[in-house]
Amino acid sequence: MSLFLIAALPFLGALFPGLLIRAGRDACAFAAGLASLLAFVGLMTHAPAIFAGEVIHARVDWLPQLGLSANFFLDGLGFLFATLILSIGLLIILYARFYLSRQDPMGNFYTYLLLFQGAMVGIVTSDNILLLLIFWELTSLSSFLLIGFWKHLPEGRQGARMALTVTGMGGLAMIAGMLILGHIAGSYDISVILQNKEAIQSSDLYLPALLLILLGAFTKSAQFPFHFWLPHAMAAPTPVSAYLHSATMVKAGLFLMARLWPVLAGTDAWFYIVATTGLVTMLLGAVIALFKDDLKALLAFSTVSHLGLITMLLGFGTKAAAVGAVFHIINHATFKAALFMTAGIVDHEAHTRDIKRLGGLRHLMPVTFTIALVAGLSMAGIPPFNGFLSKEMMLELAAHTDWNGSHLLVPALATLAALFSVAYSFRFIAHTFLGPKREDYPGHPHDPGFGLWASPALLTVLVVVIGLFSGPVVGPLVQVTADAVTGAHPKVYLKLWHGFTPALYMSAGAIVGGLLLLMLHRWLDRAWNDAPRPEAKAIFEGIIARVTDLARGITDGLHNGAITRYAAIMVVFTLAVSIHAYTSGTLGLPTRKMMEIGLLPAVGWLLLVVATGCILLLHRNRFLSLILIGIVGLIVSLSFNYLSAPDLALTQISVEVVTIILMLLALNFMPKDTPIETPPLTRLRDGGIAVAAGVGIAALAYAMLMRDFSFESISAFHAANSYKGGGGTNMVNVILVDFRGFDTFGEIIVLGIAAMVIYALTEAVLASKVRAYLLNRKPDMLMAGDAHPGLMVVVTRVMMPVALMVAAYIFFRGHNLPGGGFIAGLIAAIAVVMQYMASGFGWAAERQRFPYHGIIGSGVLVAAATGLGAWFNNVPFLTSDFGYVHIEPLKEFELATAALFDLGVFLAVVGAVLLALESLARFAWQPGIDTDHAIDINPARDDLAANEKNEG
Amino acid sequence: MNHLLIAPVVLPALVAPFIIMALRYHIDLQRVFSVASCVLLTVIAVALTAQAADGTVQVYELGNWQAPFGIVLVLDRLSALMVLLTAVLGLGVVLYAMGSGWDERGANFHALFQFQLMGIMGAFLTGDAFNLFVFFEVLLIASYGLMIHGGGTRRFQAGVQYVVYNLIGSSLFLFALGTLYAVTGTLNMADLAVRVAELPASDTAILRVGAIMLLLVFAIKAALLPLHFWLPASYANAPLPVAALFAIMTKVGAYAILRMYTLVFAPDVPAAAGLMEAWLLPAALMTAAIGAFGVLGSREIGHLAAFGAITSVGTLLTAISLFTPEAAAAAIYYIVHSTFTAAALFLIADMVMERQGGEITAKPVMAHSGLISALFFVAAIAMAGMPPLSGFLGKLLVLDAARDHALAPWVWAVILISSLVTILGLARAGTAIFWKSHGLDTPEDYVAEAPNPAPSTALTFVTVIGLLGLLGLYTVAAGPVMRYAEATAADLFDRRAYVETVLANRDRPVEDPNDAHSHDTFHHADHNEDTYPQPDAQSEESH
Amino acid sequence: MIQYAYGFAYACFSLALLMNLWKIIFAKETSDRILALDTMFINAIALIALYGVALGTEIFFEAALIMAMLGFISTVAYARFLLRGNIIE
Amino acid sequence: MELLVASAIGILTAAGIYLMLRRRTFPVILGLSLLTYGVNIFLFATGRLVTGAPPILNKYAEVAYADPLPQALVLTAIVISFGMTAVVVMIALAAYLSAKDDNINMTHTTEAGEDA
Amino acid sequence: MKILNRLVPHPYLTLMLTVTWLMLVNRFSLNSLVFGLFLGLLIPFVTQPFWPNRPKLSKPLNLIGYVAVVLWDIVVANFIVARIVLFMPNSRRQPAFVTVPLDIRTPEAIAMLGGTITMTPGTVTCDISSEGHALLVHCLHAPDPESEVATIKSRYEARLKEIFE
Amino acid sequence: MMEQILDILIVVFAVLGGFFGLLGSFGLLKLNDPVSRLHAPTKTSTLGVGAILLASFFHSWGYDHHGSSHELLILMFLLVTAPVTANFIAKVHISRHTKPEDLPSPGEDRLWATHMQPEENGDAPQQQG
Ligand code: NA
Ligand code: NA
Repeated sequence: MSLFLIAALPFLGALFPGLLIRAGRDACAFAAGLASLLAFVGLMTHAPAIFAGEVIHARVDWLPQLGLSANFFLDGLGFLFATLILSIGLLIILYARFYLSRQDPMGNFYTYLLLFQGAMVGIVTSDNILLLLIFWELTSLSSFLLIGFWKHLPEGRQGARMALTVTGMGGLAMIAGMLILGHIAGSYDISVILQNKEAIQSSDLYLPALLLILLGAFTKSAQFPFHFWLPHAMAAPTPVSAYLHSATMVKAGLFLMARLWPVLAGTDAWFYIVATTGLVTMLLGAVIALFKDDLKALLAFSTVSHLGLITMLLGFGTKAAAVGAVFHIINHATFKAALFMTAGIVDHEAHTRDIKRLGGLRHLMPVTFTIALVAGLSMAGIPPFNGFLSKEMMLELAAHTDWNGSHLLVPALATLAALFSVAYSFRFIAHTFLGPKREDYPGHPHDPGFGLWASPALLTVLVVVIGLFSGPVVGPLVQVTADAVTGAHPKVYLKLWHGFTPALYMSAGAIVGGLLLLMLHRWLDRAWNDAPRPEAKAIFEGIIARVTDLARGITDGLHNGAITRYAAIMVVFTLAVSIHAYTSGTLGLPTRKMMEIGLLPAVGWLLLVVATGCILLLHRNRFLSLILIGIVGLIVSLSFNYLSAPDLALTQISVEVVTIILMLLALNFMPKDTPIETPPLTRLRDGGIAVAAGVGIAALAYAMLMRDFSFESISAFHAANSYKGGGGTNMVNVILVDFRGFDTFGEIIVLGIAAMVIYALTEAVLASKVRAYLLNRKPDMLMAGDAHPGLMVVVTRVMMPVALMVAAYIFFRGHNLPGGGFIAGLIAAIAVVMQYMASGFGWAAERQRFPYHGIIGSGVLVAAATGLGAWFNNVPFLTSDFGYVHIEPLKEFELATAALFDLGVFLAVVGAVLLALESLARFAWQPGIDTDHAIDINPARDDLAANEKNEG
Repeated sequence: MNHLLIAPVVLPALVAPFIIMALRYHIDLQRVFSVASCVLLTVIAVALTAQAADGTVQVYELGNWQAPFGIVLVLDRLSALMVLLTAVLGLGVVLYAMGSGWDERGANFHALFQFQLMGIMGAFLTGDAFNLFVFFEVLLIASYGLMIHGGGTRRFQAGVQYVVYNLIGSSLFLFALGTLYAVTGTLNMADLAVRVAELPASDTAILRVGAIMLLLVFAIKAALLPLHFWLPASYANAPLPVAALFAIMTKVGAYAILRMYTLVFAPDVPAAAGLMEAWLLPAALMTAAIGAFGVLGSREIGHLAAFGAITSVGTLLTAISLFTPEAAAAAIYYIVHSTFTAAALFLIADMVMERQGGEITAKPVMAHSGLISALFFVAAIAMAGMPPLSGFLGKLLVLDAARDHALAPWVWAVILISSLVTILGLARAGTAIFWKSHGLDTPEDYVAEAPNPAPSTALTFVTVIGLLGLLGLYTVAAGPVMRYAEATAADLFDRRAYVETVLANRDRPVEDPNDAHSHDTFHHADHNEDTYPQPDAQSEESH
Repeated sequence: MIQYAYGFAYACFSLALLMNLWKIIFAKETSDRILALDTMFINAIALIALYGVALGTEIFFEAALIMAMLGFISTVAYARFLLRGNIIE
Repeated sequence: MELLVASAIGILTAAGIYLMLRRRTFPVILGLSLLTYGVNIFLFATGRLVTGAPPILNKYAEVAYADPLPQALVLTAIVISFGMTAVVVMIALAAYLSAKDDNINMTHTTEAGEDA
Repeated sequence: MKILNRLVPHPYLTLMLTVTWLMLVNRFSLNSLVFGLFLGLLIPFVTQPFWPNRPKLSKPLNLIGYVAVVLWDIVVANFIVARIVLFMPNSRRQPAFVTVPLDIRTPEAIAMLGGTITMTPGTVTCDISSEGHALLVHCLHAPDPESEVATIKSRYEARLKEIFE
Repeated sequence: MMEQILDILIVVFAVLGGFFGLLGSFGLLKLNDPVSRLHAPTKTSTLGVGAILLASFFHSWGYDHHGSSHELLILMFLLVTAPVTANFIAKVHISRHTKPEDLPSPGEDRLWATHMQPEENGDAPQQQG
């Protein structure tokens, strides 16, 4: 079976349980089991080749640009791990089917489990370290889901997050390490990397790469000081613990160290980091395990200890040690999985895992007891079980290991660890099963059905068989695995009896000491509990809480909702980088002569400056500042006229008026004064920022004004072709409707959108509770009588058609003279607004026949359609055309598509301005206002009414 | 002349006014037209991408005026990709908005939506700097409308801030464009490239100020620290489907930086040398870090998604600010990923928000909790850059591209640690919202329902699943996509093809459309001396 | 001679503008401010007309025309605001 | 003259920025208006300063014209900023009416619970 | 005839608008006239709803005479005001509000009278009474308010009454 | 001869215009009560700008050899709108600074329009609360 398929099968299988859950729990488990089984069978088809020393490859490119390929390979090491993962996985699937209760969402469980299984298979078969990273992180993610499976339990959520955080952190470090490693080796393919030991170990980057990769491996394999997450992961359902935390996930780190052993091991750095970490972890785990009362916690620390053991062996860097490591990986997987399942059974039956509440179960659960006994003795390293064999190897190797000149340190500590190991193993057996039967179990313990104990029983059989017949049973497997790990062919001796070696004495001492410790346990336990010691979980949570608080502090502190500060930061930042940009360039001398200052500009400047200054001083009086803004607008408009920009002057002043009307409409509902809120220092700071920015812009403007263009401006082309190609003499207008008509198209759309937004806002506000407020609102100022004075009404009636005439004039002349659709539109709109102001909203709105939305829409559509019309000539969008028409007796006149485009502009502007103003005016609209009469005081009407009354 | 080039701009520009003109009171028809427009846009975008994929640069001369004198649209690999991205995202968001009923909670949603798309499309396609400003404004003003869609006090307040901040940005844009024009005398990007490259040393000071101000404008859009402050409150208070659409807006800024600072102000151009090397990369890294901290520190799911968007922008800008072809390719790959991811996260946040409100805390179990949590999990993976989704690949690409940079250790450290912090934050939020709820004492059958019953819940799920599915596809197809990205990056750093194609016609003579009169500049004078179009001329009847 | 006359007129209207500004700033009554702004518009029209004459062009005619119309509208708007608060009702 | 224009731009910009840093929406909008004037004059000035030479083609005289392009750009900019101002005024009003408060700064209101 | 009325709601307005157009165009030509007439017809048609009641002019030709009188008075008014502003100390000036009772009734006529008062010597129309039967007029310097009222009534109101009613 | 007359007219109107323009604004400063201040700008400034426009009119007649109707148009605009402006500003003053008893009696009517209360001028009654 293809390696792709083997790696993919669990993932494919993960799809089914979730979908099949409606079909029942058995179908669910069956689907999961089938996927695992198929993958296992597929794996086994490669067994002959593996045992023959072959390596199987499967390659496909994924992201070759990065060197990431979906390359898989299977050698002894991969085969061993894949076998463990898939076979124990099968057992777990079976076990879980009976372990989980009806309330547990089993479909999800199997989905997560298979995702995890797939990720693990992926790790052990990857031939590309980037691909391996992907699977690596996937195990973190899927284990997060598995650990947090019981989401209602706080321990589950915390444990899951802790595991994810720690292993995720390691994974991220490993990303960096792997990228460095691949960079040194010139490839991310493991088979290539493994060929480059010299290059890697001589590189300057070897140590950082090693540290980063080991960080990943250690966190995953729960090595000191990252061991603390593993016990908290025990909040997971027991099948998860049995799978992830004995046989698979925690072994991923070991796998990685083994995988890269040929290129990373053998240096002093490797030895001191890996072996020492392993040694410390082994001892520490064993010690803590002895004092854990929770069965699963005990097993978890035991696992930590055994992982340390294997790590230490890998760290020794010798081939013999590698053999020992491989062997112990197998042994630990068998007995520890069995023990976890046993603990699960006890929990399941007795409804507690607390050793202090257990004991005497031997009588009630003989089968479980048998399994636990065998597996437990193996864990303790008691012959003839498999744990003994590999522990002997470890002790033997430790006995010959020299640590920085000290011959005794490693053997002594290893023996001590073994001693504790014996003690906690015996405690597990004795305090749970031995002793008198108790009356106060929370549940009614008895042996479970076959389904639940089958899996551990099978593993226990393996424990025994491997122990007794290690050579023939696992010898070849250990051999090919060791070959793969070491990249050589080390001698593999697997025997129960080695003779009277130092290891045997150490072992015996450990057993005796262990028994002694167990006897002293009650006394030691009290001492342990009284002794102050750092609580890893508290430290971790403290750090996380600290980081979270920091994050929250930074986030809230920076994003405090004060846009005034955001804006100040923006201005200061802009100023800073602009000064940097300016000072790092060069500025030539002025190339233009300064123009003389006439009376008019001087007066204009003075007006502008004084008005602006007054706005600053008096801005708290909002109405007054609007009047002052009116002055500024007027002066700016006059300046445009003076500086040869009549079109701009027209636009500026018309926009100005509409803006003022708009602001006045809004101000009606707002406070009329601005309070003083900022302290003087803040105002000083703001003033400083503003002055700095103003000086900067003024300097820039001055520098620019005093120098000519560096190249001829493209506007020379516009001047040359405005009449010939654009048919108009007003270059500005021709640019607007022709050369850069697309800008104008966008511009009218902006205006149309603005009106739509305002309309939508009005609707939203008037649909909210604000409406009631508006209806009941008392005017906050004196209301003079006669809202619609007759003089104004009459004048605006006369003015409106005239203003529209002017608009038409401006519109048609725009192409050749100042004007155009935009200004015409504003004037037309103002002509209508005049009616609103003079005769009242209700009166005017009632007489307005065209919906403003429609006017906007038609404007944009007319402009767009004019643009599209060009397509019929097979020329681009907005290509203009013009021609001259002669109709007797009239003189020839021009027809231009640009005028049609300008008509679109005109309509859009009229619609937009009116829609915006009308929307705003609706806020003030009170029901019941008379819409029949424009003029409030009209004696003619009163006379008429009086006459009618008299007649009637 | 390939009119397809302008279709992404014109199509929504026709649909939107049609909707407000004719369909204002017919939400069903609005939806039909809006979706049809988005589908059509997607088809057009696919066709355009296919056309651009071989590396040809196409130019569309609006008004038949050649560059640099008129405005041109330019289709190359990069703009095609961005157009496609926008179209697909737009389709997804409009479907979600319909499914969730958001489009009915205020006036003019679909018209604004189409205009928004038009603005974004135009910004990606235009080859003219001032036209870019215009399209920025189009997309901004449409976004103002969408942001406050549905109303509400907080939304209005955030809306004011959003608008004000961006108005300052627009002012800066004009200062920048003015400065550039004052020095170079041109607005066309390709022409700018030519002129800036030939700029005499005596003019560099002014030009550089313009160039840097322009960069800041784009940085505001892209939400680069310390110009990102507008984003969190705006996105979090906007209707979240709108925020999902806004996911593309930060990319407009990123795109503009990528375009202008490889084409015109590339670091190898003397006039632009040393402009931003000193601070852009650190700022980008800070952005990623602040975003990650924000994810961890968020109290509210909208903020969480918003800060997620910021951190991915940080990563993206980190890649861009390395200014190498490899890094640009990584950035291009990452753009698509981060857009879809941020959008999906916002949509999922909306699902949560609609059902149980925005705070990141345990609430009674909501409807569809399982499915939503699964979607959140996938989106979170993508956002944090965890395998197996494209975020991981994107991050690897960025890290890989940064390897030879002097600040490489910083880049690596910040990106990786930000990832970790993001993971922490997302895990924290996810467990609180989806898991902890199960720990609450609630009646067995209690299910918190959405306050606004949606017209079609299924459609919302289909949309989100579709977006995440696209992410999956994007991950699997990373190889071909990266080939495209690398080719795009190569185009960016070898700007000759772009410049030459755009300016190919600059010396084309101008024809008088009215041949009969073309022998004289002012033909009226031939007929009648005093009807010459001076102040007293007769052409006012040109209608 | 004509130029001197125009120059005189320029100076007068410029001075008038400054007086208007003075009034706007130092007036006690808001109605005076509005009146001064209205006068400013009128003076501005005169200046535009003078400028057009000085340059011998009628290009500024539209500006003067529109200023006449718009000055009126904005004055009414300001005054209406003071009268009723609401300028469209 | 250049000095006058440049300083006017600077003054308008400075005043605009100062007002934009105030805490109420209304002065901020006023500030934006002033800033817009500054921006528009700046953009206009990029064509350099010319008096008495409007960019209207003149058949009868060989005359120089003011640069029409910045004028067209400013026209577009004026129109756009008008639309923007209208929108911001309206949103500010809506915010004020909804919140009865025209402070432009937002303060945090939600304090979500901690996760266990 | 009805159709014509509908199409040309305000013939005087059309005339005025056409003239306005010609003044805007600033040069008479057939094209301008035709186009001006076209707009002069179009605009009243479009804006018809805003001016529902056609003001009736009994003697439109008298309007010309009236305008001439007013224009002359405006010129005179300014010299009077100039004298007061320049040479009369504020302490000696006797400003006063006066009430001008109205005989005219139509809003157009009242508006015209009000406008005339404002533009002519030393008087400004300030307000109208609550039923529209009197105007409040302010005099810049009115030692004899009654004579001011009499002048207004005889010189302007009488003529307007003839024209409009 | 004709040209000289035109020149004289131009000079006279330009000087008159300047004079009245200045006078209008000066009156605004000098006159000491608010309603009197209305007189100066509405009339005098309007005449001032009118004179300038006439100067311009004669200028184009004299130098461009055709009359210009533009100036007349602007003048008409000013003449029509000035009374409305004055009316409004006067109303502002009346409403803010006078009571009915400060003004002469409105004759047969009860009040001056500006002093009318909301109920009296056709507005909807103001709802309380
Ligand atoms: Na044209
Ligand atoms: Na124009």
